[in-house]
Amino acid sequence: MKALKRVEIITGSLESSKVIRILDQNQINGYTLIKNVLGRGDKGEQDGEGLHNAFQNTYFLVACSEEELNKITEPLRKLLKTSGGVCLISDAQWLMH
Amino acid sequence: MKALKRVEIITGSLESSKVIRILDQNQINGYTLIKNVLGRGDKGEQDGEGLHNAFQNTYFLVACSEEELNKITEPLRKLLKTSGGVCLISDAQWLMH
Amino acid sequence: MKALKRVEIITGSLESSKVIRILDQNQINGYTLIKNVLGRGDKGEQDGEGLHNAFQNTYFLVACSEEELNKITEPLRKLLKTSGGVCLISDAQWLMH
Amino acid sequence: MSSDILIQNLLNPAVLFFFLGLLAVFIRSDLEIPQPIPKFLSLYLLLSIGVKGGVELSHSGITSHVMTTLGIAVFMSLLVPLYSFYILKKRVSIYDAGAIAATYGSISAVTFITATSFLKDLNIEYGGHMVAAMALMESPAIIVGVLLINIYRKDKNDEETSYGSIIKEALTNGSVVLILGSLIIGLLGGERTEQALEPFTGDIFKGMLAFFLLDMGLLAGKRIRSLRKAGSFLILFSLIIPVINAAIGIALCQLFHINIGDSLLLVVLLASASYIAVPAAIRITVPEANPGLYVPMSLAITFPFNIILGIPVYYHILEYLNLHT
Amino acid sequence: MSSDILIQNLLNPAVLFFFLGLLAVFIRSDLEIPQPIPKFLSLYLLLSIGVKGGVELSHSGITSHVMTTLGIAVFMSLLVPLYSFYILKKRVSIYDAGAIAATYGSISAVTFITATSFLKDLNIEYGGHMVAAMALMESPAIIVGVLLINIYRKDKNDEETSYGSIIKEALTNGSVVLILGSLIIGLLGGERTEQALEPFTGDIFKGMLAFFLLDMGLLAGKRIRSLRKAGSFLILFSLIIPVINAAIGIALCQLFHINIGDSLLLVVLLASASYIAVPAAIRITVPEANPGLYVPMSLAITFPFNIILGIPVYYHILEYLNLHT
Amino acid sequence: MSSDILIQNLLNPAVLFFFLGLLAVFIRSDLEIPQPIPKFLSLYLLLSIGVKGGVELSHSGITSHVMTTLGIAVFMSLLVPLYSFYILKKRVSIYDAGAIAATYGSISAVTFITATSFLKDLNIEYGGHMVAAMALMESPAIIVGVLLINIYRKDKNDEETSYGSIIKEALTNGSVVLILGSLIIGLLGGERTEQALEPFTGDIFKGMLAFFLLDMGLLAGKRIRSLRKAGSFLILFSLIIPVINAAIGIALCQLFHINIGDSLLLVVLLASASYIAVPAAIRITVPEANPGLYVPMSLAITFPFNIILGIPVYYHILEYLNLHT
Ligand SMILES: Nc1ncnc2c1ncn2[C@@H]1O[C@H](COP(=O)(O)O)[C@@H](O)[C@H]1O
Ligand SMILES: Nc1ncnc2c1ncn2[C@@H]1O[C@H](COP(=O)(O)O)[C@@H](O)[C@H]1O
Ligand SMILES: Nc1ncnc2c1ncn2[C@@H]1O[C@H](COP(=O)(O)O)[C@@H](O)[C@H]1O
Ligand code: NA
Ligand code: NA
Ligand code: NA
Repeated sequence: MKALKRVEIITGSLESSKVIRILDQNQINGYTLIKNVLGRGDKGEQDGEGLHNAFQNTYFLVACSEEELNKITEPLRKLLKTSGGVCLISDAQWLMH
Repeated sequence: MKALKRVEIITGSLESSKVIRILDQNQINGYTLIKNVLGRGDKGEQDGEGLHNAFQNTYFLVACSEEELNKITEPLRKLLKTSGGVCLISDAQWLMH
Repeated sequence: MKALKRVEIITGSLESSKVIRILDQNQINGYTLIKNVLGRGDKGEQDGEGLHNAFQNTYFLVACSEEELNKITEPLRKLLKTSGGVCLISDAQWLMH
Repeated sequence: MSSDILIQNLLNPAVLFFFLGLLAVFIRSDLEIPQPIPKFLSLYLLLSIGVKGGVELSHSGITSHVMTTLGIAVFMSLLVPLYSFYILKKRVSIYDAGAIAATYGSISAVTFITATSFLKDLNIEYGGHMVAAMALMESPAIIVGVLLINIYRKDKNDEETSYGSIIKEALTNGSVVLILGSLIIGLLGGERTEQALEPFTGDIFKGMLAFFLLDMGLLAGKRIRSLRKAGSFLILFSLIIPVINAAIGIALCQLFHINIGDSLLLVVLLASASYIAVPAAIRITVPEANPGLYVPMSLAITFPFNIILGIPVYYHILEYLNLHT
Repeated sequence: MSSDILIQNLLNPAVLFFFLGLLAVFIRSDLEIPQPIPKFLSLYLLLSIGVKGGVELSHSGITSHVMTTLGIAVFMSLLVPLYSFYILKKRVSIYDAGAIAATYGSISAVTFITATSFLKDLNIEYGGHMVAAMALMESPAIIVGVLLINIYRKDKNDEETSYGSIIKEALTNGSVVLILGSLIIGLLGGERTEQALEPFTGDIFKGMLAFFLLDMGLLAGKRIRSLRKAGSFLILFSLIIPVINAAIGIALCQLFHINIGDSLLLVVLLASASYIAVPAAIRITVPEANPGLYVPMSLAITFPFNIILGIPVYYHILEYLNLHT
Repeated sequence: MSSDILIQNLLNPAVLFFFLGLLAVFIRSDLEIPQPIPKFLSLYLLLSIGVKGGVELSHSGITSHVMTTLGIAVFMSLLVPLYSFYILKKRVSIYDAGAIAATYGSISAVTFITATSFLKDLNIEYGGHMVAAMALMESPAIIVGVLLINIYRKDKNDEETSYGSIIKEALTNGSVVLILGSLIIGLLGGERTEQALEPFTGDIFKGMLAFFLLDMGLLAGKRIRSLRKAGSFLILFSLIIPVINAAIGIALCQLFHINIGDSLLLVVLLASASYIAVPAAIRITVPEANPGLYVPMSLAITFPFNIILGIPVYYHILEYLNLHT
């Protein structure tokens, strides 16, 4: 087992490529994402209705080391500030294989 | 960063509006939800088969303060008791923006 | 509330039945799963494109006791080693009902 | 002649695609029709059958024959769950008895639609009001089932089951709304609507039905596995109760001189069991009932039984009676 | 005659299915058409209307009449957001004013398609280039809206809004690409393409449209609830601005002697408001604007207004003017 | 004449929609056909082609000509991966060599279907057994590929690869089951099935194919980006091996006097490469192979090459040979 950070990012579907770009730029190779995620926040309801994914979120799960996390917090903060969304950070163990 | 509670609720799709009602009644504005979630529990398998979403779950993720959590635990407990489902609570940091 | 382990497993969709088999063999009855999950890891990108679910992941969330976890770590490790995927373990409280 | 019709029904592409679905599950193929495609196909079938029924009804008008048929339909959808419940109560829990009773009192739209397609192959007409009969039979049994459970349960709930909400639920059920809505649209538009929509609701209908039955076969195949838990009493019940319901239906149709097309459809509605509306409603209102029983019973036994054997056999009996009476 | 056409339009199955969708929401039915089925239906409609337009255009060729019509279309899609913005600016924030202006300057493909189906019922021809007009009118208003916001906003952004990226976004918008692409495919293939694709893009078209409008009704019904927040000024705006735009459109069509089929479609494009392309673009470029305003305005008021009342009324006026001038 | 056929093929709406998809990716449009719509379209195409083949076969019967053709098909699907493997082994890893060999030994159903549509445009008949040939060619190459890898790999696995499970997997593959199942349904039902399903499986077929090829264009466009990693050897391989396979196919067809319709389809099957069944099977059985190589090779090079150039060129050569021998 290895201790690491479990980073969850929820942001509008249209911004999801920007999250990936931040990960790429910081050489974070591993991540998981779920599309068609709904929710509600400061910017109102994302109810998935309509014919465009503008009203849907994407959920990201990134398991990374604390150093990696430190590299992405600032760019993520900036992104979330302009485009909305949230980022939660918690601790986890990685089952080595 | 701000410490808060990360609440996960998994319940039948047909009960999802009840979860939202509990959040609303307690002025918890932010939440995320994922539809078409499958699983197995005491009430058997939710395999998503068939033509009705009665056999699917909805997954909720709510990041809230400890006080907010305290307000919803009782109503949630009551809901889960009658309709089934689970609720997990863990700690997380909120990336302020 | 009851303290327990929150196990997350992300693996290729085609391997998801193997994860369920491991849970079954260890009498772990409760789990949640999300299909059509995308991501990137050592085995490259799972972008969900194409006409087969070979390029998609499945996400599992299993809340179980520490003893239950101990029973499945070895088989999970073996599975992830051959088929790829990740397993994250964290702590959580179970809202009793 | 009976065996002719039986074989012809077996060679119906829709029935064959159902078998293909079953087969795919048995050989553990990874063939699947991912959601929401089956849902799309089923919405299409309901919409199409509704519009066709409405257009038909705009030709025939609402006669006393129509009212009689609708009356029998609703009456039977109240009666069937009643006697089913008392048969079941001796062997299974009150909750399961009520849930299964509701399942068999309600109807299967796909069985009905397969029967309309069977009639079309034989060039036999049926009245548009039969579609209304189907919609009207969807919900009453749910209310009867829940009512019976509440009468017999020991631990009367603190919070009384709200019948208002069950009735509301039953009436605003998506498929009921779609069928009745499409029926009224067909009724209002008449010939003009028929012409406009025929290529969509008519021409490609059989193909869409065949495609959908492929999915039904896959679904039924998966549910067969969970039948082990049901036990032989419930398996027998799922085979015999449709026959009993059909027999009563045939008798009533003879009594009221209903024509053969409408008779077959009414009998099929009685013999069929719900696996969409009822499970959805019961899962909320009676969470104590085990969906591992009532879903596979209707989907993996009664449904295949009706579309493979039931429809041609009921038809043959009706034809025989019509010739000899 | 006007009321005749109005009633005939109301009995159009597509319009009736729209009402059914609305009704289902009001009685709180659980009827739903799950994603991505609506998306599939809308791609189908765009592809079909594109191919038809292209085939039509391959017959008529690109005449000066075509160029005039396209010119009016683009001109109006720049003008409408301009005056809309100045009307709105007095009552709502700069951001909402720009977003709503863009919404009404752009177009609704479904309204356009419903109008083509209305014309077909009356056996009135329209030019294939009208499909191109629709595609050309989708994006300019977005650029005008964002431009106006940037001129009037106080807190000039650090990072200047990149117009390049907005224009690129507008031109590579999925529905614009699909409509124009299908149009060119129809144009290149001509008669041969028509024959090959007609059963798909033509015969089942009305049925697919009716099915899609059922979903639009469900969607509009859900959005009506959020109209409370909009306030009476914006609700009135959503009813009056289409009429104003239509009136200007009618005048221009008379001035340039455009035939009645093309006129109706142009007027409908002007009167209609976007609820797909614009919300998507504005949500990224102007996150400050409230989608709780511009989406329900176009979807829950202007869209139903146009398909129920607007189309037959605009048509009646055009017909009256054609007879009396 | 060759260039005539080439141009006619390029103006085929299905091919043009493929280009539209490619174009949309290149201009970075957000056009997308969301899952599971492409999956629905592909199931529809397989079902339709299967039923048509079966009906056709019910007319022609299973002659010695049929058996010869099926024999060549299966023989070649064992031979192609063999020589492909030895060509590839010199340049890429054993795993990638085996995976790519399996890819090219197997077939692409969409390429086959596009070729049947090409033949239909020329009013040239083909035998229903060619659909069976397609189904039979889907899996053998996978088994050969895995076998070759296991012979040459150094680190012999602890747990021997279970050939039983690979063969089972290959035979119960969803698309094989659907094609063969539909074929048998068509064969059993004959004329009657054709009539019932024709509007669905026949009339709208070309439109559904065009729609599906739009998605294939989007998919191929996205995969082209990852071709950089493949290197020029593999890119050349993806262009040359289809031509070699086609040449062998043409020779065999001449040798066995197979008619031009069946010949073209057989040649196209040989020249085409799998991007559904093989990647799915290989991803589990040979996780060491890089899907970033074998998927884009077949999808982004060989597939477009065949539908744009291959089909008309193979046809022209066959026609030329038929005239001059
Ligand atoms: N407190 C919260 N807990 C969980 N998810 C949240 C929370 N707040 C916002 N979200 C998610 O983040 C998305 C964007 O948030 P916002 O930018 O605040 O509108 C919402 O649509 C939700 O899906
Ligand atoms: N131990 C568990 N871990 C994760 N998810 C669970 C667990 N138990 C139940 N669930 C989820 O909660 C749903 C309802 O649970 P139940 O009411 O116990 O049937 C199941 O279908 C699962 O999706
Ligand atoms: N560091 C990570 N954080 C989150 N998810 C990951 C990570 N690494 C891999 N994954 C997920 O696990 C899947 C399989 O990983 P792999 O076997 O490494 O390719 C990927 O497609 C991702 O969805
Ligand atoms: Na019944
Ligand atoms: Na407009
Ligand atoms: Na091949």
